[in-house]
Amino acid sequence: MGENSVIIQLENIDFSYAGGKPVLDDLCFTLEEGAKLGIIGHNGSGKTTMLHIIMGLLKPSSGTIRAFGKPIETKKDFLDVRRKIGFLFQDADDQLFCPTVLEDIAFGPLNLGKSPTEARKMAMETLERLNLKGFEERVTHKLSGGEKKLVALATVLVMEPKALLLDEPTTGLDEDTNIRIITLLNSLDIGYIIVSHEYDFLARTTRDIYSVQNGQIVYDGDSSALHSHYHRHLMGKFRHRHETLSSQI
Amino acid sequence: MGENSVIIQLENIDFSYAGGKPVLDDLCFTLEEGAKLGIIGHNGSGKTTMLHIIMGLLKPSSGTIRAFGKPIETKKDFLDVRRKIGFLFQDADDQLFCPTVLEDIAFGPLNLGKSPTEARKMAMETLERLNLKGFEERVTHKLSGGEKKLVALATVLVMEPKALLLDEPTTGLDEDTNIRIITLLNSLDIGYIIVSHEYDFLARTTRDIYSVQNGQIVYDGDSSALHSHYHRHLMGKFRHRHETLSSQI
Amino acid sequence: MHISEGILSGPVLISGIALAAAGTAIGLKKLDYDRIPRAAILSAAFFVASLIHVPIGPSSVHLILNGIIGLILGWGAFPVILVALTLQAMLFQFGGITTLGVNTMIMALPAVFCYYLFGRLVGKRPHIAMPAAFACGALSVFFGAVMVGLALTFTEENFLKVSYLVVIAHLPVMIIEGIITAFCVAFLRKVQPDMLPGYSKQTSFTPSKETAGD
Amino acid sequence: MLQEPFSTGNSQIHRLDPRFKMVLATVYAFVVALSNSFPALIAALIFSFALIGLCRLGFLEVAKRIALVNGFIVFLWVVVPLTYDGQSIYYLGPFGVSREGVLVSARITLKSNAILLAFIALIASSTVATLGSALSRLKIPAKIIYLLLLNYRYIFVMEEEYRRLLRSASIRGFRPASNLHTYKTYAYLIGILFVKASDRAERVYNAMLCRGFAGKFYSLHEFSFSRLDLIWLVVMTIVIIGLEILEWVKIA
Repeated sequence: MGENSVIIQLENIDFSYAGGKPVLDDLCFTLEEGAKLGIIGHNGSGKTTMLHIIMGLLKPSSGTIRAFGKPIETKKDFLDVRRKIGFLFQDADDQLFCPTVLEDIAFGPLNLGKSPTEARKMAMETLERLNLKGFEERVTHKLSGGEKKLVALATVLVMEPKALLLDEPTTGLDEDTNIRIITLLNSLDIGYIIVSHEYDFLARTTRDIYSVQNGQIVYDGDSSALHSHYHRHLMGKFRHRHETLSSQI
Repeated sequence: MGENSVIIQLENIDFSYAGGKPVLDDLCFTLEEGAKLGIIGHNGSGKTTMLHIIMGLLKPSSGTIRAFGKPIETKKDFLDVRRKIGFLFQDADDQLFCPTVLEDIAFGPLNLGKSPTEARKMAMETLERLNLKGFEERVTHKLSGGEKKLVALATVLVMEPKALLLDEPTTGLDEDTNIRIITLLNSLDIGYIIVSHEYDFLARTTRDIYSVQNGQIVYDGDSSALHSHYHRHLMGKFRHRHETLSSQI
Repeated sequence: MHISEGILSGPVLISGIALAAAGTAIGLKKLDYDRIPRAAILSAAFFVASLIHVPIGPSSVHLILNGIIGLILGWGAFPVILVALTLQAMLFQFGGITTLGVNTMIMALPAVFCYYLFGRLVGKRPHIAMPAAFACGALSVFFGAVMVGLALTFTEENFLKVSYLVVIAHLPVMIIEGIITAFCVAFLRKVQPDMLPGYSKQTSFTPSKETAGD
Repeated sequence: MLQEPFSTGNSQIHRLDPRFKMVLATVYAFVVALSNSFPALIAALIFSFALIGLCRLGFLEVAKRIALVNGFIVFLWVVVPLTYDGQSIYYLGPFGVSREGVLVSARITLKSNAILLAFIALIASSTVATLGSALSRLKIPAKIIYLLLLNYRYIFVMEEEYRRLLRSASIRGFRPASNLHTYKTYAYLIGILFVKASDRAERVYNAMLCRGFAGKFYSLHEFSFSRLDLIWLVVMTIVIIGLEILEWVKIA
């Protein structure tokens, strides 16, 4: 782990919601540049909490967050992190609030200080890249669930992040959108962390899979070794599936 | 299928949202008394639409709805259906609109013409039945997501329905609440239709699983025969899992 | 925008109550039971939106939004604003019991007034709709400030200068409310035009509208 | 963000019948608002402080509310004494500080605070949920009450929705400043909030229909008027008569 290639590093993070039991307990985690990681666990296990802590949306009770080698402490540090790390919310409806798709995608670049013309150009390019050409004047609120998800992804990618955090990106989506997202993620040259309760999806998009157990991150194994992994859990949280990875994409 | 045991019967239902393509197309479906059915499909496939049509919240462009043997046509007919069939909404916040839990649960019985004393008694009994004793004076908006879902279920069960319709009952819930809901559903002696995009959950709560395909309901198979089912779909929509149902509850 | 307890005279308080009661009665008549949930939940959104603090120079102001609530709810603005003010009093102790009538009038009367003035224009072409929405947002705040001034001046003639200051202090808020209302209307026109008044009449002949009368 | 810090407590006042508390608070507020003599207003302020004391509320929270509401009062103190006609008792450069202006400001300060404190003690000591059902027993139109209760219920939901949207904006680098982009962004956030509210209203209405709602609301709550309420009725009657005497004596 070369110092310079580390994007995010969480050191001894503790977190609990007001009045609740600890969600994260002495959690340590590292995302290196270009690494594609999955985190599995059922709802309420603290996966989303971890992502929110990285983005500065939640404040850990103790521990250090480092991004790009520097400790992240002040509000300004987090502003900087947010410019460099893209975050895809679980619910696309939480992420989109402009009347049209174009405005929604141009919102980030405008905040980064781009001119309206530039922002528009970047937005159009991103749409094209995601095969969403022709969507620019569509009313965001009226898109289907799958379309909203893709547009939400576009609002993140347009900011040219150095890494992505994706929170349950496929819940309830139709198979077409699912496959589009998987293809897209596999073609990205930046690293990402995907949090999900769907093993299948993680296996198709990430290399290393972790799980959150008792507030800590545990390495579960290489995603291509899925099968052996499942057996360890047979009677417990996860169930047993046979999958031929190559047949699915 | 004896005539007298049929709770709901949809015959040749067509439906499309204003200006959209057909969501339901000549759909036929029957729920018999005590039957526990699952309907799987991604968001936007028309599952929820079907439930809304049964409850009279949406009007099909053509087709017949029968409940308890009678065709349901007038507003009054639907009032009657709504008294006898409980509907659990996807978002518990939509269903819990009173300031306190007790008021929320008593809302239905009061509408059925019960006196405040009776309604209160029924509400308390339902709370006890769902292991929610002590919740009566809790303020609705302060409940956790899982608690809200259980209270929402209580608001439906207190009306002593003859059947339940459940729309994505587990979305976003933590594992504990999930298990409580599964146990509860399995212990019910009334039938229900569960609409979900989670195969696991349906397999643990229903016997027969259907899917919505091209606006029609297609029988997918007995949920205990999941295995053989999955093989049919291997390269397509669903993936292959081994499950021992008994080990999961 | 509200007046605290203990400032206004008896006659002003009583007139406020009487007028607000009349406005609320009209509003409630137009809201049948089936539309109560809709008005209430829009009112909750209005309540939350009015807590937003918007930066202006080195300071910030919170939004009033009575213009947009007037556009969306028409006479329904009266009960909705009455209820929002009651909640504000209960939760934050802003306003109060004796001033509830006057404060409702201060916000709701301009809302309904601007609804009649601009309601039919916001559904028209953008170069009419946007300025109309701006004027609606700005003027509903301006009229509100004037109402505050009137309530003060009717209480005590010597409050006239205070009243001028109140109106002047609201000028920057007016501009911001105008801008926000204009963009908000632009948003609703694209996303959910049926929430705005006059939208369905969009296709009719626009110039002859005024002569047609009610 | 939205809390009801005064509603938890088990003091005598917390245990009073909420209907009774509301009537008391209203009558008291009007009596004080319409009083003008200093003895009456000072007595009222002392009594209001006593009410707060009996409620045993957190001092800091109460102080915060008082400070917030007194903003306008401070503005009055700055402006009124200088602009009010009357005998000047002091000169600030060319401006005379009027005696009448000072007296008016003092009266307003006393009234405002006396009513506010009583309001906190008598009204804010119940939750909105309780107050709503109490109002329904006070012949307030049912539509108003359901507007109030549903509004209250969904404030929390809408606030949560707003917070999530704002969070998404901030994650995309949004930093509020005094510019058109900021105002446009807030306008869009408010717009989508209204649209979401409208969508949700339809779902909530459907949920009500599914539970047998047929256009009429029923109330579940029963309140009882206890001996404690009776004692307080006597106390408050005496206080209000006392205030009226103080007011009257001055005029005579």
